[in-house]
Amino acid sequence: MFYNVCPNFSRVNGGCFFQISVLGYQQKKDAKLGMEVMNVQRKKSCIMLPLLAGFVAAVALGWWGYPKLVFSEKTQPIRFSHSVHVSGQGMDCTECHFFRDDGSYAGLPTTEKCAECHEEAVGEDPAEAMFVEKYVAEGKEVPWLVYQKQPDNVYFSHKAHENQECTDCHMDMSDVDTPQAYYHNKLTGYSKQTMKMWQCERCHAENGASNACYVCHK
Amino acid sequence: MEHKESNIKWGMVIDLDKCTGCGACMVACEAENNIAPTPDSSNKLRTLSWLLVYEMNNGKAYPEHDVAYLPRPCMQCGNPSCLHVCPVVAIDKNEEGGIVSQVYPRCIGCRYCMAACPYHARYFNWFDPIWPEGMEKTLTPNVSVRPRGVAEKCTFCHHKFAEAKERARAEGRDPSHLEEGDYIPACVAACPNGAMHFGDLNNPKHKVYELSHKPEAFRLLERLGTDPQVYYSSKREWVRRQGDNYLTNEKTKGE
Amino acid sequence: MIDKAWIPEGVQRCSIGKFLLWLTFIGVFIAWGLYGAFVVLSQGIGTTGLDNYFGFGLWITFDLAVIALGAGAFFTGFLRYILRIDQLKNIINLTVLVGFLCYSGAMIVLVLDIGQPLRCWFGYWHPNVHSMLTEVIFCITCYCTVLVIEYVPLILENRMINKNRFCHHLAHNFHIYMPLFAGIGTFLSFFHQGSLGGMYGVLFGRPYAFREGFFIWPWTFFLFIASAIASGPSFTLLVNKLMEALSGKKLVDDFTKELMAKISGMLLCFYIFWKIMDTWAWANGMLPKEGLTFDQMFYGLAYGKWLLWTELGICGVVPAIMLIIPAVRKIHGLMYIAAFLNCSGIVINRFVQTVQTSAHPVLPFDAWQTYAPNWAEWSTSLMIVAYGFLVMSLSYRYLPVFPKEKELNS
Amino acid sequence: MGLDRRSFIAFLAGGTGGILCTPVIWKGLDDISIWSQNWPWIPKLKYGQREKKPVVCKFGSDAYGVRVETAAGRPFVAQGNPDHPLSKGGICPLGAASVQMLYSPSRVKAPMKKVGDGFENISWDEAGKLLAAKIKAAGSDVCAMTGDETGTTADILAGFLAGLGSEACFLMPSESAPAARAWELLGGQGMPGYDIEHADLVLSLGADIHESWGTVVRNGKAMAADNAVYTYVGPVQKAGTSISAKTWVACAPGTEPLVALGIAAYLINAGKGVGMPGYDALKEFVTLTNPPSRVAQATGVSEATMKQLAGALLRARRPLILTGSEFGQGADALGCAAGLVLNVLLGRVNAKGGVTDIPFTAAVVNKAPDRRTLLARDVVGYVQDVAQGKTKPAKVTLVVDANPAYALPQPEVTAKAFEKSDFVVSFSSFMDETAARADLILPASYFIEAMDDAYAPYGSGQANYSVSPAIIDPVFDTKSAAEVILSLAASTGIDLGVASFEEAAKARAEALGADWDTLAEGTAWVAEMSNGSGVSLWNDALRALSLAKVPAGAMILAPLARLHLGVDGTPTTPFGTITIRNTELKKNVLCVQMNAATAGKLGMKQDDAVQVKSPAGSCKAVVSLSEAIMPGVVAMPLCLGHTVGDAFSKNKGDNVYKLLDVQREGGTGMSVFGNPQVQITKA
Repeated sequence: MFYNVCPNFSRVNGGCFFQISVLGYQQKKDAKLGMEVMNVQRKKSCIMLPLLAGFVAAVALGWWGYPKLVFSEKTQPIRFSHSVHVSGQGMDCTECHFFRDDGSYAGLPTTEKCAECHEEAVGEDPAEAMFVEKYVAEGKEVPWLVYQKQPDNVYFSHKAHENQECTDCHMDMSDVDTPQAYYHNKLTGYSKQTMKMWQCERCHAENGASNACYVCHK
Repeated sequence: MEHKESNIKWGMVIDLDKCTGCGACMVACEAENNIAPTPDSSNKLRTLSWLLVYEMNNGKAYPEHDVAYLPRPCMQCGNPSCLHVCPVVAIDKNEEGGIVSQVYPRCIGCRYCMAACPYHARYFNWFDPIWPEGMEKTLTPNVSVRPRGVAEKCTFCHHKFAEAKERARAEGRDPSHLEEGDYIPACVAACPNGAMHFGDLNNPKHKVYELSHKPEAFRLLERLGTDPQVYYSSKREWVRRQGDNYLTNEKTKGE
Repeated sequence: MIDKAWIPEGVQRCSIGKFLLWLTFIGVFIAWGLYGAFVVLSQGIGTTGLDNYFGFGLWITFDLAVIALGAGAFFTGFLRYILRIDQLKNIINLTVLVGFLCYSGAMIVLVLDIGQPLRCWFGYWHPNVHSMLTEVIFCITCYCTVLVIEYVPLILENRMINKNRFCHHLAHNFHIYMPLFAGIGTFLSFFHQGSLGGMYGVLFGRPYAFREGFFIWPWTFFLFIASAIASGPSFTLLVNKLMEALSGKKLVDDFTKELMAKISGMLLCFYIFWKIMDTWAWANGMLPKEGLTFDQMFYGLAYGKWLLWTELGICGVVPAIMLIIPAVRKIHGLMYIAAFLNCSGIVINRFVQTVQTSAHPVLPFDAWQTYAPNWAEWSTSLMIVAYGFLVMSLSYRYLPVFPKEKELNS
Repeated sequence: MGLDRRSFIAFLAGGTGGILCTPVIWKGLDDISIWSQNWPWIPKLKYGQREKKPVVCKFGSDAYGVRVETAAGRPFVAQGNPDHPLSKGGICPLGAASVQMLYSPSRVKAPMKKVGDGFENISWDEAGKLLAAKIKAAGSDVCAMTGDETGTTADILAGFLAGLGSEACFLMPSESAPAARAWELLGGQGMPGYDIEHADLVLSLGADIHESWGTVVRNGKAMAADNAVYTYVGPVQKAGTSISAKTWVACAPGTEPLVALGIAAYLINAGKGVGMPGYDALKEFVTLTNPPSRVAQATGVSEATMKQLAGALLRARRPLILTGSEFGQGADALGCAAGLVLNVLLGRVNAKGGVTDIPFTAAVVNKAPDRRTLLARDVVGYVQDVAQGKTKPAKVTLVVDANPAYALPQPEVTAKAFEKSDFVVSFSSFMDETAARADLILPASYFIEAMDDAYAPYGSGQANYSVSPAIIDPVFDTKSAAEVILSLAASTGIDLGVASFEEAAKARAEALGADWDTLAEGTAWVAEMSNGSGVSLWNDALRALSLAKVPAGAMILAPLARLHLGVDGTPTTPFGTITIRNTELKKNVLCVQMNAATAGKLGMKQDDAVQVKSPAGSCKAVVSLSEAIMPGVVAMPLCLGHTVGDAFSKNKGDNVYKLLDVQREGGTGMSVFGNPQVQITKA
């Protein structure tokens, strides 16, 4: 149906579409003009449709397909429930995420730290049992997926950002029961949430902090 | 974009009368900054040595002969010849101490900065770095590992500056006013002969201030206008004279 | 011949077999170059002869040289379309072609020369406006696009392609706007030829190259422009001569040739005068101020004074004089010799500016170092030359590059 | 209707337009460059809690304290230890690379047994049984060599051999043996100590305090304090000796100590030493038997210069004379004694900034001979005798923390001696020349992997003791040599009185009156200035000092010790290669340095390929002109030219130990070696 309309539609447009270029040509060959024009127009019959089709296809591919292609969805090795610890046990964030004496930031707790409570499983949650058996017993660290992971060439001092809200950069996990999916960029190895440089720079600029290279690069 | 004004000027003073050329600084630097070792270093034009110890002599025959060793880190010039030429802003001059940066993830490896630096302080990763199997486990967490194709250079161990500031914050001190000794680069710390000193050249309380103001203090190639933040000192006139280019009739600076 | 239909009307071309044989010969060099390129890109620039003292070597010299010699394109275009020296239409296509080859070739080499080709676009995204190299990156890429635009209509002129109405009219319209592109091209080229020189002039840490100058531009900025436009036309002449030799046909009329030679000569006079002035000022002003002497700038055979004297004298003053004397231009043998010397001079200049600058030990306790390119650099550079021959051959065979060829050979 | 060319092109055109309106290209470009910033094949960094752990480094210069920095327990770099008396924050070029050597390509990763020409891995069990069997079979016919001069491991080893009834337990050559002997000759109780920190004039007769003599790192720190003016007497100029505080006196190689005699003469003339024990004999010896004129002939140091030096010593408030070998070993005891005599003459014994008497430690291992006895044993002589058949070869040879097959003079002689021994065992952390020749390799844990200790390394000012805790588990299947020997002793029924190294170290601490806990934390114990009883000016053995005139036209070799190139037990480290100068090694050929005049005499010029021959052996080398070498002398760096090892140390130049010929010292009978005459011919 749409296709039937197409020729007329495109004849008009297709016609003027090439007006400019065709002009110079037509005057020379006035005798065959009509014939030529017809001919020209028939040739141009479906320019717009494929043009449009191509455009739409590409846009769809680019906005929907491409991300699917680049990012792989990963789940945390252990279904760690913040809510159980925070609202359940009433723990304070800093009990696990704390500053060391030298000012460096401990980030995620080590298995040793977790084992302080979870030497044996204390609940019924299979995830905990799995943690105890796979990591505490083995004395291995959990390969947590860090949503905000920065590459080696970035130096970040949590101490220097102490006055910021954690949630300015990190997701608020306090009442998350099942950790969100982690999107891993197959090419760069970055997490989808990894902060880009311009974000750091913007905040630094707004707060009058230096944006010199060596403030953040190493 | 306004910044906290800082008049710190990190600098080194190297006493060439004390340096014995033992090489501890070079090795310490290599270890601290994750520079991959090179099995065959016979071609010095291909090795990466952010800190290079030159051997110099007074050109006289025995017994008037004399030798000196000159450790050459990056001069962290006040007017860096490399800074202006970098096409992609991989280099900047830190306003907080004046350390000249080199950002590996930004560098495109055009090597224009190497052509610009008269001190040969800039190096290029001709190949990907390779550590003997297992030795990569001894990489420091301080300095990112550079891939092939990017330039690099001595950074005055700026990561130690960052750590010092963090420590100061942790101890409730003002990170912009560090004590002397809070921040010392690996080479200076390593030197067994007390030849290398480090501190704030603008701070009269720091040893380097006094040392850099002594008459025997000089800088390399001052006449080019690079305004280095690394000073050398020697009581020997011939050593100071080799610190810059002089016409035969010219007097050595400070004479 | 199976490709008869594609060959321009009324001109003779060698048999397809012979032509293919010629292409295979070229192909050998391209293959070798591609291998070299692969090694360099996959393993690193350590596979070349470059080192800590010579970050710039054959590749950069090659780039600067071809870009200078390719300047014939923009300057002839400038004379033809802006100053309306109509005579030049007989050779303008060739100059465009040469220009296109030189610039595209240079860019291929640059991709190999930078350590991180994947980041080449940083030059646009994170430009350092103070860097002469940024200026170079901008202008060269832009101008290369211009050259493509100038080259495309020539392709569209091909007999078969031109049968297609769309192409026909496109070509036509292109021709109409050509002066505009010529203008843009001229502007861009003036700048990057200059900034290429500026690249060295600004190196205040390198007494061999450093120059004072005007505003932000060191004298080398202007000298490079002058030397480029002086050698460009000469190079076009030589290329034309080469093609005539290879094809055994006369392709451009003598008058045009001599006109090009004359232009080249006049510009060379202008350049060499200032170049000598500059060298004098450098030796007697700049160097002493830095505590250095003229003699200290030269070393052994590799970086000896002979290079300078050859550049200024035999390849500078001599061809300049030869080219401005009409009588000499009339004797084509001499004219070509002069053109050749002219181009050689510029190549020497680009070489010493690039390599000797780094070879000179600025630290008094340091020693001279010497540099020799290795196979990886040679193969890839030769690949570019081969690439030039390839495109040249194809264009000559299938495109109406020389409007006068028909009448000159009838 | 089908899609004709035109509409296809249109489709593509549309597509291109569309793509431009999506992130594909832009994000793609960005991602690709980010990829290039994090290439998967580039090693990633590992983070974690940081700590600085004090240990003792015996890797390069004599044992001194360093701090190993760790992240999440993973060691990554060694730095000087400001709190350690022998480091004071400094570190030597080998120490700075010591942590990385943990993963050196030449580390021995498991016990290995020689099978044919190669090795095969075996279990510790098997190895233990095999060795125990061999030992049992050998009875008392066992010998041992160790380079661990300061540690309790040596006592355990010596005790074990004594238990077997063997006295053939040796320490590798060093400055200590001659010093101990010399000090004994003059009536000293223990070892001479040198309070360099407080001296205001340091006269070094041959002793290279910055590269090989004594506590190198501490020496440097002491000199850095600028308390003393420094004079070096030797054949090779040291850096910066044209400044007032430093002077160089060129002196024929190996004859430096004799200069002490000349100086003594002037000091005596100036009225020094009157009434001191042995005064008359000394006076007679240095003024009549060997007047300064003779000394001048023997050493090439003019009388005027000696007079000048004497004057300087007299003027100085706290002068100190150091005597030693130019490369840290092979020196003669009498020479050392001559140097010590000067200190006595100047009344510097037990004085601030002078020479102290550091007692030997009490034995903490049953049967173990005391250190003086150990030091008195002459490994070089023993090996020579075995090779020449003068001494019966041992059935079993144990080598602990040493590389005699490379680092004893004339390695091929050592090789011959080893061949004569039925079963050679190497307790080496690294595959070296000795390990390669061994029948059994029992890889020793590296210093940060096992507990170790060090008592008063030679050169120390006062007695000191430090313990080096293990800060990580062994990264390979290795064990502490001491522990292996202890269990071996147990299995062969020898009671050494200690069950573990830690016990032995604790006993040592107790004997010294040091607090174990502080020691275990890495804090060194330092004794008060020790007071030895009266030392005399003279011992008749000194009469044997030879003042042979330097034969005219002779070319004498001066071996150069350069820490950055390595030491006897340690080859050039992976991180050390960048420090090798092309005056030491040129295109992997060893450099023989000489001044232009000397070269002219030999008809040589820069970069000539040559063969350097001595009575002992010959080396390939290339001429490197240096005016820092006195005429008639050629200098060559030691510790290159390894034939076993990794890409960083192997086949770099030639081994100068091949040139060192061994002589027996008159008066003491000890082996001396170091400065042979050499012939140099174009190769």
